[in-house]
Amino acid sequence: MNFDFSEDQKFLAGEARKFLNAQCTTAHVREVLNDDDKSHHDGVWNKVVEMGWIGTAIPEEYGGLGLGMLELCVIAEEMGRALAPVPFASTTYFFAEALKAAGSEEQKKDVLEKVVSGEVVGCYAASEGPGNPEPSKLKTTFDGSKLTGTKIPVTDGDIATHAVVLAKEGSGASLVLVALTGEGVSRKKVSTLEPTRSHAEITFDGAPAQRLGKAGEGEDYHNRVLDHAAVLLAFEQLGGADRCLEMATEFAKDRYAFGRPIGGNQAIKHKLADMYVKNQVARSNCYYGAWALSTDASELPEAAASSRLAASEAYWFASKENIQTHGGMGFTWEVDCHLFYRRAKLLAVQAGSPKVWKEKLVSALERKNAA
Amino acid sequence: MNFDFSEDQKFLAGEARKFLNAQCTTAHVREVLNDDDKSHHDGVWNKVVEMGWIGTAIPEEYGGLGLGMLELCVIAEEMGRALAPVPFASTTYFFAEALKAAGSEEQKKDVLEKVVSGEVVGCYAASEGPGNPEPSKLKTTFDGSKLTGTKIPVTDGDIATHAVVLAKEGSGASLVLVALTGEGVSRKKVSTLEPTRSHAEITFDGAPAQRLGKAGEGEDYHNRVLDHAAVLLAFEQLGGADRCLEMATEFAKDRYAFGRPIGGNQAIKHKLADMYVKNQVARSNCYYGAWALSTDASELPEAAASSRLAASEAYWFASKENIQTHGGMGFTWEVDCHLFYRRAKLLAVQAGSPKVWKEKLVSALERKNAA
Amino acid sequence: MDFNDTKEEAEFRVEARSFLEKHLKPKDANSPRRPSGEDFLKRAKEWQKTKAEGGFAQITWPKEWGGRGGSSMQQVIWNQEESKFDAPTGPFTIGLGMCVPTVIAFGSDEHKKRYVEKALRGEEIWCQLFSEPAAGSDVAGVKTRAIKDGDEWVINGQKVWTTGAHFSDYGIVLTRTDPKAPKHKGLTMFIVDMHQKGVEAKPIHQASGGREFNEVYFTDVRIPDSDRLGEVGDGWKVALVTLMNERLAVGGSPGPDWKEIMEYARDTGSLSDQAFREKLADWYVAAQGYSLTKFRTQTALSRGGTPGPENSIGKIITANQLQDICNSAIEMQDHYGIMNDTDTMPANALFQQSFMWAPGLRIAGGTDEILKNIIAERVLGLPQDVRVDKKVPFDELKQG
Amino acid sequence: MDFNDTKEEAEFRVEARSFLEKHLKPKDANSPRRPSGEDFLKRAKEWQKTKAEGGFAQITWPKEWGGRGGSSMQQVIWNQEESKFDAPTGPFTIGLGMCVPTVIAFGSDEHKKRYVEKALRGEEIWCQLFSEPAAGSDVAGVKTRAIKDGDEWVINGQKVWTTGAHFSDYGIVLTRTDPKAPKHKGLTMFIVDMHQKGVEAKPIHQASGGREFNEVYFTDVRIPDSDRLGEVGDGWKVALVTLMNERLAVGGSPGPDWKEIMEYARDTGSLSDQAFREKLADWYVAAQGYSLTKFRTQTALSRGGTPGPENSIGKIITANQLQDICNSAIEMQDHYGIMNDTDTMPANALFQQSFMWAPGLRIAGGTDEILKNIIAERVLGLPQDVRVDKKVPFDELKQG
Repeated sequence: MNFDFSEDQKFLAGEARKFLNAQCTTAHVREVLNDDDKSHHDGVWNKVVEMGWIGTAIPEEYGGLGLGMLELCVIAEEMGRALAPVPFASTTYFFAEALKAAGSEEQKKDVLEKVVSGEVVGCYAASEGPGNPEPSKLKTTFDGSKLTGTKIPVTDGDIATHAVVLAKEGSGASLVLVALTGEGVSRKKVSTLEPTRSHAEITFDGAPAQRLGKAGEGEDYHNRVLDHAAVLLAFEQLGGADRCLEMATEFAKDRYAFGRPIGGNQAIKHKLADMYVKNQVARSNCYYGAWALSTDASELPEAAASSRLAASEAYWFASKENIQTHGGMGFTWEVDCHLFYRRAKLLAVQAGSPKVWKEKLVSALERKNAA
Repeated sequence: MNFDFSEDQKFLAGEARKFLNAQCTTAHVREVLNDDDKSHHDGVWNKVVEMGWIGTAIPEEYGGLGLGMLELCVIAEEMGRALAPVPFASTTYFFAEALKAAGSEEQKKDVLEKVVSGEVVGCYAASEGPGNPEPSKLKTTFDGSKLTGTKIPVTDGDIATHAVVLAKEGSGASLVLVALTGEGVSRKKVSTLEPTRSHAEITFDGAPAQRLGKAGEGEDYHNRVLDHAAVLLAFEQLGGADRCLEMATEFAKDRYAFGRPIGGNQAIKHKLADMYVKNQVARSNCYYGAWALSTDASELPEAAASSRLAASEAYWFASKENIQTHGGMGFTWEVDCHLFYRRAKLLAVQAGSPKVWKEKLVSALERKNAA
Repeated sequence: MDFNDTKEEAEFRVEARSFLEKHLKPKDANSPRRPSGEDFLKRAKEWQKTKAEGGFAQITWPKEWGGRGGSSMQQVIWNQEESKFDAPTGPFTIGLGMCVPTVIAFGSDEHKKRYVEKALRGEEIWCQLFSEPAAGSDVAGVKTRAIKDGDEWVINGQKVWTTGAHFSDYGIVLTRTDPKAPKHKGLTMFIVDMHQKGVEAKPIHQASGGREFNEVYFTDVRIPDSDRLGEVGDGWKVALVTLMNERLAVGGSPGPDWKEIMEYARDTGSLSDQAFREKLADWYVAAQGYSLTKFRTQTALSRGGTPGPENSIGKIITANQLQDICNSAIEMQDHYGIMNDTDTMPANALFQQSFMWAPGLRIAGGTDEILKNIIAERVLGLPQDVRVDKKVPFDELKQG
Repeated sequence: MDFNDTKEEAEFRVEARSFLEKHLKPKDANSPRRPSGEDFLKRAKEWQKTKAEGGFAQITWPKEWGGRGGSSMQQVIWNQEESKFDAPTGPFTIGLGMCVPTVIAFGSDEHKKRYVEKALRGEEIWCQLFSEPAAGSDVAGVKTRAIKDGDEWVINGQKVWTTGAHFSDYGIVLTRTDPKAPKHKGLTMFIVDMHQKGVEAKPIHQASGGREFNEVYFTDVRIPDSDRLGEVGDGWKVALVTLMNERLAVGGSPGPDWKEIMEYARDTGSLSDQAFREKLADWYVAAQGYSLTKFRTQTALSRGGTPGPENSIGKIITANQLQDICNSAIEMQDHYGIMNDTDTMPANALFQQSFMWAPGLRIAGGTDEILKNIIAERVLGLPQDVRVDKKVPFDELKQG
């Protein structure tokens, strides 16, 4: 038994942090924030592609580094911490994992190498409006070769070259691969609370597309993709939550009121202690999720759910109380607090809201207890 | 508009407090607590009867003082504050209110005068086991003249002379009046978390009984009784919660640690501020409930629910954090904190748990919004 | 205990309502929550003048200053009725609620004659200049310096979070006149003409994206000694009167409440979810607790009481509840909830907009933490925090 | 990152399990949660002896003291396996977990020879005598006085909340030897024979009704100077070592957890309630967070780390969750939930019993508030509370 990352994995995390500290500061994030025309930071993205990180958990035979999910987890934590304004999650946790889970050998060979090289930028399109996109209620349809319907919002939908789409096929659902640059596809950028990550409405009007995996098994693939993405997003959330705790702690030590640092007040001390407790709960659950993911353990459904829930809760609390700790300054555009508050909310709903994951978790516990 | 008790009502509250401070101390409460054979404090009870408080809201024609519900509310607050170990709530808020709501003129004449004089001690029997006693699922039956079934737990069921029982009659439910001292009734004291208020299991085996009001309308009467009792219990809860806040505040000022009063620590200050906020929320909701009760306003269902919910939450928080504020001493038998913790829990479940009242509240809001 | 109007109250309510119906449109779902801009300001001034002429501006103020000489319960009734209409009142809240009452309490007869009625008639707008970059929760930590020069004072420094500074005509400004005195002792309050040379207001870009607040820079601004409010060195005493009035003003939130999320949930099919229903009950109970507490306070005021620190509970409840409601509404919409386009989103993206405002509400007018300290110390009588800054000369205090 | 045993770990687990199966019965729903009494104590001593003889007592301790000289991961595996059996371990938790390690760290060779192996073999039980009526959260505020008299010390005073004092053979006692020194400076630690004249243990009647803890009175108790642990005046340094070990020991709760309330809800039909399901998810996530954090700590220990203040998170989570779970279970049963008869109530009234225990758990071994201070100061490095008692002679400190 050994419940920590290895020295190699920690070294990778350290290198990633150093790289991002230099190449992806909040000044880079603000370049995207302050420019409505920018959907992501292509300078940062090109460097991330160069580092080969997209291929961390993609087998060498498809051009990846073939390291594994644990390595991708430590990179995800750093990307979250840095608020990286790039389509890394969409391409890596969702699109590539969907291909790995459901794609044929040919499809994987065709696409994954281009993903690693940056030629293909992927996104994952499930949502069609308010509420959890339940496969049984989808309106987007796939007839075996063509895709029709509207997906909204799709994270990175405006900059991706390809999408994996959850669509209705016959009486079931299927996962479908579609090029976004070809015919039958129109897309429109949509405005969100988190402008450093772009979102689009994508309309398919008989767009040529190919199925991933078996027809009608889309729900199973979708759930598998979500379980994978949940753990990886949880690491991004954890990275963000920890950065909020650091920011709040630093500020509380430096900011004076009533003749002493505000961090000497128990109101602040205990708030930050609560933050620490939540972040530790998230970290431990995330590690368990990482282990389940890396070993494809039967515990993955509950481990993914609990890491996602713990990390969503930790990031929400840390991001809002980081603003509160900063006081008036925390509510200004110039101070970085709100960047984390925005990102925290996006990551909490992007792969299904906490409500959905609580139900997934309890259902998994029921199945386990009945077994 | 005028959202406070009148000077007369405040005077009554002051007199009640003075009386109870002298006649019903926690030493009296402990006499019942420490003696398994004692179901209530009959010395205190006799004096409460002498004061005529049972008749506060009973019309003069039935021997009461004919004051009104607002006056009964202020007395309830003081009874709750004093943790009075007597069957006042059972007799006054439940039994007498049930008779007032559903009894015939003859029944009221027969019984209420004896209630006021103390000859009749009443209780209200609805629960039949775990969960909310829904009228449609009752197992106790009434055939028009005889009552059969088991009620558990019945607060004050072992000391009451009479009970109002919610029973199944035909396909509906009815409220039924039954003497507990006659044939066909057996009762057994049951152990609870709150030994200063007694509880019994009562088994009816064809006990002679009479219906209150119309057959099959028991559910309506029952809900009306609960709405009335909810507001009155909420005042008892409010009194208890306020006493906890006072105890905790006094202790925090007097107890020294690290060279100064523990109440100088923000951890304690903000805990007690939270308690104050909850108690104020409860008080304001209770006043609204009192107004709705006293005027029989159409808002009574939601006002009763929100006063009960606010007061249950306030008392729960105040009673548990009062122990916490007292530290180790608060966990000893000799310090009074646990008396309030026990009472808080009883009062929170006695007329239906918060879960049940939340649903009642939201249903009432839906009806109102649809109207 | 009576929620119904007395006969006189009912008559006044009818009078108020018919006046309102004559001049304004009822509020509806499309009424803006946080209106601003030139046109709005113009409308607000006109409405204030109309109110004053109708005898409905500052109902409790004496007639000699343009008030009605009415009761505080009439003011409550007016507020209730006015809130049902699309009334442009925002720009006057701080001036009439906090600044002008301070002028009335500490100003000379000349001040009162010069300023009070004009403010009440909407001809002049006031702002409150207390907060500074290093004096937020610690309001008395102001560094803006006032130095006596003959019959004038020369002001230099920076204020922050000043609501409406860019459209205000006058302000009350808290300054440090004696840096050698302990923090609370060396302060003095002045009336300042916001149009004069050396006063510059710059909007603050908020985390929510908006620019409703300002930084205000003072550069060699000269103020005659006659525009001092209270004695030299008594500025903190004067400020406390302003802040006491603030407590009555803050608390409410323009954001969506239990009712709006209930409607939203009904429309989107979430109202049948038991977990949501229980949350809704909690929100309702706390929101009712706050509204009803305001009624209790009004009853106390109508019986001659003063607004006490217990009013601090309002903002603790509403600001946190607003944040919680918005967060829940967003999560209820799942991924879709992150979108914030007002034209296409349900409820005009009200929940998303307010989500970005809520963190500010928890800070403005006293943070949660400061308000809890106020309750603990001033209501419950618990010991003050250990204060290292009480007796030290201000300029020797550690500033971090 | 691997939750599976290595080959060596798996072999050790098999060995441990077969030893346990040979000597104990598996735990079941009827196993008592907080066993006590003479018979239990006898069983506990026997089991401790059996463990020692089998080489499973204090696995990480060197063989010379009766330990196994094993790894901390073996200890974890042993604990996991032992917890599945109805093992009577309670009476030794404090002695072997906190007191004897302190003797090992500060005692003489004679002490170690005399006490360590006997404790490990279950022949002698130890208790920890720190808390006093006026020294709870403020542990260093002890007043129990030790005065030197030749080669002996004379102890007078009162301790409180001493677990197991009435069946303990020895204790470590924190005393004040110099009241003129500041609070933390005038303390000294001793080993005390609990059977000697002048030591009297009286059970405390708890709010829960039970009597598991004790007050201990010292009246002219004489202790030879050779039974001092650490230098005169260094008692606080010694106590900190004991308390650091406490942090690893506290955290778990014998009360019902998410799994038990889930089973209870399933049996009573509440598991379909969405509001309950969401609460259950929250409990599960936090409880997992705590258990998994313990694994992370164990991994750190196995790599040579020391138990740090971050372990304080355990009790904050578990004690509050216990109270919340019990409260929810009671309310789920409605009026019926107030009943607490163990023979007739569902789950043997476990939720009701633990409801009365939970407030104590939030206080024992450090209140929520003290633990949060520890995290804030020692993990996050935030400033200490302003301390008025740091430099003042103890006997001049205000005591209230």
